Amino acid sequence: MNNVVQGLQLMPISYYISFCSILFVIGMIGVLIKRNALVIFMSIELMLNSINLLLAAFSVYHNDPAGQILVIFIMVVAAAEVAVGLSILVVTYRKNNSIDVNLLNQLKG
Amino acid sequence: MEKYIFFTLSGLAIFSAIMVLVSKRPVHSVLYLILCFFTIAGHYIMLNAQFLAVVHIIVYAGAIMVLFLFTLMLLNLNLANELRKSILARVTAVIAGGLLLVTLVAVLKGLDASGPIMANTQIGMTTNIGKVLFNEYMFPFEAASVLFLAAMVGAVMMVKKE
Amino acid sequence: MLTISLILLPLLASLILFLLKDKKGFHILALVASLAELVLGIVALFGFDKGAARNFPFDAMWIKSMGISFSFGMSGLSLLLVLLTVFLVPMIILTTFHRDNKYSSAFYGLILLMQSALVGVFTSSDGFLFYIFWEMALIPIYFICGLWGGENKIKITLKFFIYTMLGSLFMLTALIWLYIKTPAPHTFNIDTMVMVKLPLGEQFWVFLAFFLGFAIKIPVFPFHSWQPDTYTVAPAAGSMLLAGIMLKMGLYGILRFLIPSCSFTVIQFAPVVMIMAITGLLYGSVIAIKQKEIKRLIAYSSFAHVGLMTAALFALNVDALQGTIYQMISHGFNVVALFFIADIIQRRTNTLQINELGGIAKVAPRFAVFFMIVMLGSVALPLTNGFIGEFLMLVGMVQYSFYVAAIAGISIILGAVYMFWLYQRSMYGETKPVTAAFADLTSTEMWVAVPLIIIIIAMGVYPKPILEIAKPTVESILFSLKPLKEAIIPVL
Amino acid sequence: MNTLAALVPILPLLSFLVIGLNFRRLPKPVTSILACGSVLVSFIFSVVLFFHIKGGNPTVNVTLFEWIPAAATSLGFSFVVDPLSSLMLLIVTGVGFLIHVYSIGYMHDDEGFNRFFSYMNLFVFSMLVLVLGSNYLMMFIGWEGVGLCSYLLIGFWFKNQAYNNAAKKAFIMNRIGDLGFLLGMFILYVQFGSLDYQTVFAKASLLESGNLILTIATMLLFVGAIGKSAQIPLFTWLPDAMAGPTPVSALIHAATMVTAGVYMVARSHALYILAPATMMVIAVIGITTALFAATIAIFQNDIKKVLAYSTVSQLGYMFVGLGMGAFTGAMFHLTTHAFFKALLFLAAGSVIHAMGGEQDIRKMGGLKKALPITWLVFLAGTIAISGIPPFSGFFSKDEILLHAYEQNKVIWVLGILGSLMTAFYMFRLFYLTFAGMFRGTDKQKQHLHESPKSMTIPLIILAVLAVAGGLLNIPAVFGGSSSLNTFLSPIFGSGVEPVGEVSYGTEILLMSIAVIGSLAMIGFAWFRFVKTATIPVTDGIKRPALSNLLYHKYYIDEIYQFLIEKPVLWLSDIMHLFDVYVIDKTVNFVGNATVWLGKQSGFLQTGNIGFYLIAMVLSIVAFLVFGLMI
Repeated sequence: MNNVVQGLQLMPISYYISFCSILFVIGMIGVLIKRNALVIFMSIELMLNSINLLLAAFSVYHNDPAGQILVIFIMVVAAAEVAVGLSILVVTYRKNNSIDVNLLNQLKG
Repeated sequence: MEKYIFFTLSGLAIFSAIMVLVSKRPVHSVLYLILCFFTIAGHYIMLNAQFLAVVHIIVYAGAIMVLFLFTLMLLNLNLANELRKSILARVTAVIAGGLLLVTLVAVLKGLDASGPIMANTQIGMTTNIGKVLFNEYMFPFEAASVLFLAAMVGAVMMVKKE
Repeated sequence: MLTISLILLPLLASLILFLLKDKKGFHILALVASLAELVLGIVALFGFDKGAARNFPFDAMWIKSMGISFSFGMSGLSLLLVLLTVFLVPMIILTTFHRDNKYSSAFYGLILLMQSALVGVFTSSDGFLFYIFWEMALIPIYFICGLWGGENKIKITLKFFIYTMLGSLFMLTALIWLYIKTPAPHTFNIDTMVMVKLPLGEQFWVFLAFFLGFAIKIPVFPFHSWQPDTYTVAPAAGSMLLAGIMLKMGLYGILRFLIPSCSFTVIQFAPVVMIMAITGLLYGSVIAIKQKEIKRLIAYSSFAHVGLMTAALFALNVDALQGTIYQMISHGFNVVALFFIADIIQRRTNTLQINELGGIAKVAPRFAVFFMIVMLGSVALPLTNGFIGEFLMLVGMVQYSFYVAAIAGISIILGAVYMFWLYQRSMYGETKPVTAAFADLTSTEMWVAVPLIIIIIAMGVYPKPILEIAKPTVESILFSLKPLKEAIIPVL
Repeated sequence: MNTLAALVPILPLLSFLVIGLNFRRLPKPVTSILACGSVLVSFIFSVVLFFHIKGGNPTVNVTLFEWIPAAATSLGFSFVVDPLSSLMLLIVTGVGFLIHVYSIGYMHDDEGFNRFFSYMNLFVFSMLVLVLGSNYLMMFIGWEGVGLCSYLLIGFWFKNQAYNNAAKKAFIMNRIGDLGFLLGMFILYVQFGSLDYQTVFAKASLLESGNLILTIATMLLFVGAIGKSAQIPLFTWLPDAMAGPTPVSALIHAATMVTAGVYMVARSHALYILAPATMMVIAVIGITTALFAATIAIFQNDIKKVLAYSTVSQLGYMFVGLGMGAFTGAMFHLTTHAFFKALLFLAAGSVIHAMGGEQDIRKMGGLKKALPITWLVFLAGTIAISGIPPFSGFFSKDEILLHAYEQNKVIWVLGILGSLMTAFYMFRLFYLTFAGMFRGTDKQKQHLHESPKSMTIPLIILAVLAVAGGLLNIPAVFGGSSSLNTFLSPIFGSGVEPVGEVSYGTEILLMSIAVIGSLAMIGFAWFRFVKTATIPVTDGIKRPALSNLLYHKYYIDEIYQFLIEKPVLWLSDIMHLFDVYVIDKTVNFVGNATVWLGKQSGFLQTGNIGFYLIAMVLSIVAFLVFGLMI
């Protein structure tokens, strides 16, 4: 599997940029639109992934492994975040029997 | 030839991302998201970042999505009554998204997009990643493990019923 | 070395008093401590030689990197103000010695703490230290007024606190600006800070910041709204401290910082400040005429006197400054005496409304004589301390410009109007039921009244020694102005 | 000789302190001996000083100590005794002593006896300081000290609020005058760098006549004199000052204090000569006050008020003399006036004493039999004041009129008119009180008794002085040596004495006009009040317009009330409201504004998560766009 892409030509970086931006924006719109906490989480995951992809692309592009290392760490953080996020979701569900985000408005100015 | 692969993968990813938002039932959106993750893994492979691709599939598609499904099924959230935000909220969200997209692209366009280099860069390979990970980034790696521990304890504590 | 002990003694005493927690006899301890301080003050007076610019110097490096030194030293002016503080505080403490005295040991602790802060302000020769003592003086008076004050004391004391704090912040900015402008190894030493030659633009802003800080403290016309309320709400001892010594800090600040550092802008803006001060003077006197309540009337009259002092300060000639310094001291004694009288009236008739009083002279002749002499002092009748200050100030202002002095002179008439009106309504006329049982001065009160009378008359008859001490400081302050002054000051 | 000069003012001060400090315990006889004794000793010293000066010795200068070290010079606490001040010394201590003796009897049954004498001694001390002071600052000390004592003594019976108001009014009006005096003093200080008479006069003489600064300074000093000597416009306090006990009115408001203004102008004659404009102003104000007060006096019904207005008018005459440059004439009139006016006041006092406090002349009449001595001395005083020869009033007033005649005919005519009116209202007063039928109540009738010895002796001495006062300065026309002139000449030096120019003939003619006029007026008064025994109308009944106006003193008090007091009080209210509502409110507004601002920004925290997210996204977009912009 080591050089399956032996002869492949790398796409110019601007493609990756636009693609990842689109993905990121879709994720963000998902967060803004959805009222269902679960889907919001998923959109956040999507946003994170688009960032990871772009990072990987830049890392390959600048021939510097740091990018990919960072992706790994982002994945770590994402995993931890999902774990805690879902448990919060479970608790809110238990409290007001729904995971509608609009109900969580007690912290008012 | 690579162009076609890239575009199909991108198209598929965007389609599935949109479907995640549009789909009525949460289960569908989870499945579409998993599909999207696979396309992203494809991209990794294109970039010859093989270690990342594998880890990506295991961590995201495997672990996180399973967690989502698990929560979904456990709390029986798979109910159809789609909670709708007001039209105004959604329109502003889309406009905001669009604006952000435009600005992101405009900002990043300024980069010196030098020409493509040969695909077979080796940095993505597992051995290389491993070497770097355990040399310069030893401390963050250990910190990450502590982070995981904290997250696990947190998750358990939060959900435990007295 | 003496200055340090002058500051530490009351500090120590106040700490002891705080810890005493109302055990028996704390009054006596407070009195003894303030008397000891008085003795120290007198020692300083005799040890003082007019020649040296800085007497009893004490220097110790404090924060080396910032160039802040823990240094003290007394000029003629600061000696006089320290003496004023040292003389007044024992009297203020004595005024609280009466049967129904509800003050706790913390009250006396606060007074002594304030005394040490005030002495600190007058003697510190380091800008940073000056600011610390300046703020330190504010805290005890806040608690004194806040805890033992009259009705809605919290609101008024808070307003006073924030207002003065705002002022001192401006002052701090100016201090820091000067600090930065001092030559390379920046130092907070006042004499070097003041020597800095600021370009005109900067000098204006530094002037504005300093003036705002001091104007709020003194107070000068537009910034006086805190003063009448605070003086009325504060307990007797509180208003004595406030009016007697605290407002001198503002005037001292002007003399010590404002005039030497931004001398050109001071000369340039002297007319503006004079107009403000004189409006305040007339404004305060006119309002005082119709006041219904004694303490508020005294507050406005003190505001008017202070207006005249600030105006004279900006006349920038030897007579005016000598007069202001002298008036600072005599006003200190007069205002403390007036508040003491108001306190006596309040304690005996528990009302301060003037129209409820009447015919006290018949029942308490000794009190009437004491009130008469104090009133004459504050109305500046010749052979009382008020006259010397007023005369010298007006002479100085005439040298600056005749018309300003003429307008300021009107205050003498207005002063006589409201003071005699107050005296007549409270002392003469029919004895009302309220004032029928007005007991004459008790022995403890005599211990305060007699020294005050002696001081008022003595300062009126023989002012030479005090003026001699003040002269070198005045000369040194005006020395730096001499070249600038020829070009600008309009005469007559 | 110096210690003597220093002792003269110190003695009354000492006796003031002794009496003042333990006025509760001192028995009455001790206080009276102490008080009168101190004034008597001062009088003796003054006489000694007088002969010392008369003997041709130079002035006596005493500097007690250096008072205020001002920048230009150091102002000393020093006395000077020269002919002018020694004359005043004699008057103050002499007449003062007599009045002190008189008031022992008068105040005998008043419980504030000790307090009264302590104030009187303080007054004598301040007056002596005023007269003896060798610089304007010393004069100012006396000036204000005298004002304070007049406040204390007018408001002596402080139970009655009306008396207190009168006292306060007197003090404040004096204070207005003092402000003028102070400002004049400042100009002299700034201009000549010192306040000592010698240095100031020496430097002033270098300046040319009519010099602006000098005119302003002299004008301001004259404002001080107006305040103190109750000239227009600051004269309304004197009639109200009659609220004090009668010896007070005699001492302060007839003999000594009110003459301070005249003394001041006489003392600084060197300045006034160089300011002809001020001299004219003094003359004009003097003559108007003289006439103005005389007209009011005609219709007054209170015995002391009539005398008060006559004092104001006689002071007017003195100022006319000063205005005309007849400094010796003015001082001479001052001296004679002190004698007969003190006499008249004390006599009125004994009448009031006899009538049990009644002061309204409409309720008196026919007291000749009951009070023979008072009648006699009152008659002597009235004749003296009306200017009938050989009494003292004639000589002094005539000298002033003579100078007036030479300088300005109009003023002379007005002067004659004034002296006619003086004769009329004085004799009107005399006839109403002593002639005709007794109009008082029966109780008063029994109570009528001649005053005790201690009161009548001073009256007799004063009467003798009033009669013989003229000998002091008999003009050349009667072969007199005008001794006062020669005595005061070292002070007034060349002075302005153009006597020679008017021939003896015209001088005699002028005098005769004045005398005949006065006699005619006396006859008219006799006819009106004795022959037809008309009694002035009681208050209730409507009076003809003119006399009503005059009776109510041209409504001057009401006008002042309206013009000055009301606006000041109104202004005070406005200022107070302004202070409370504008300045206080702005400061509170600043405080509240910050609180309000805090509240407003609260609406951002809606609690709706979606809103937060959008806000975040928009702000990121804004940042990026902003980044692009730069």
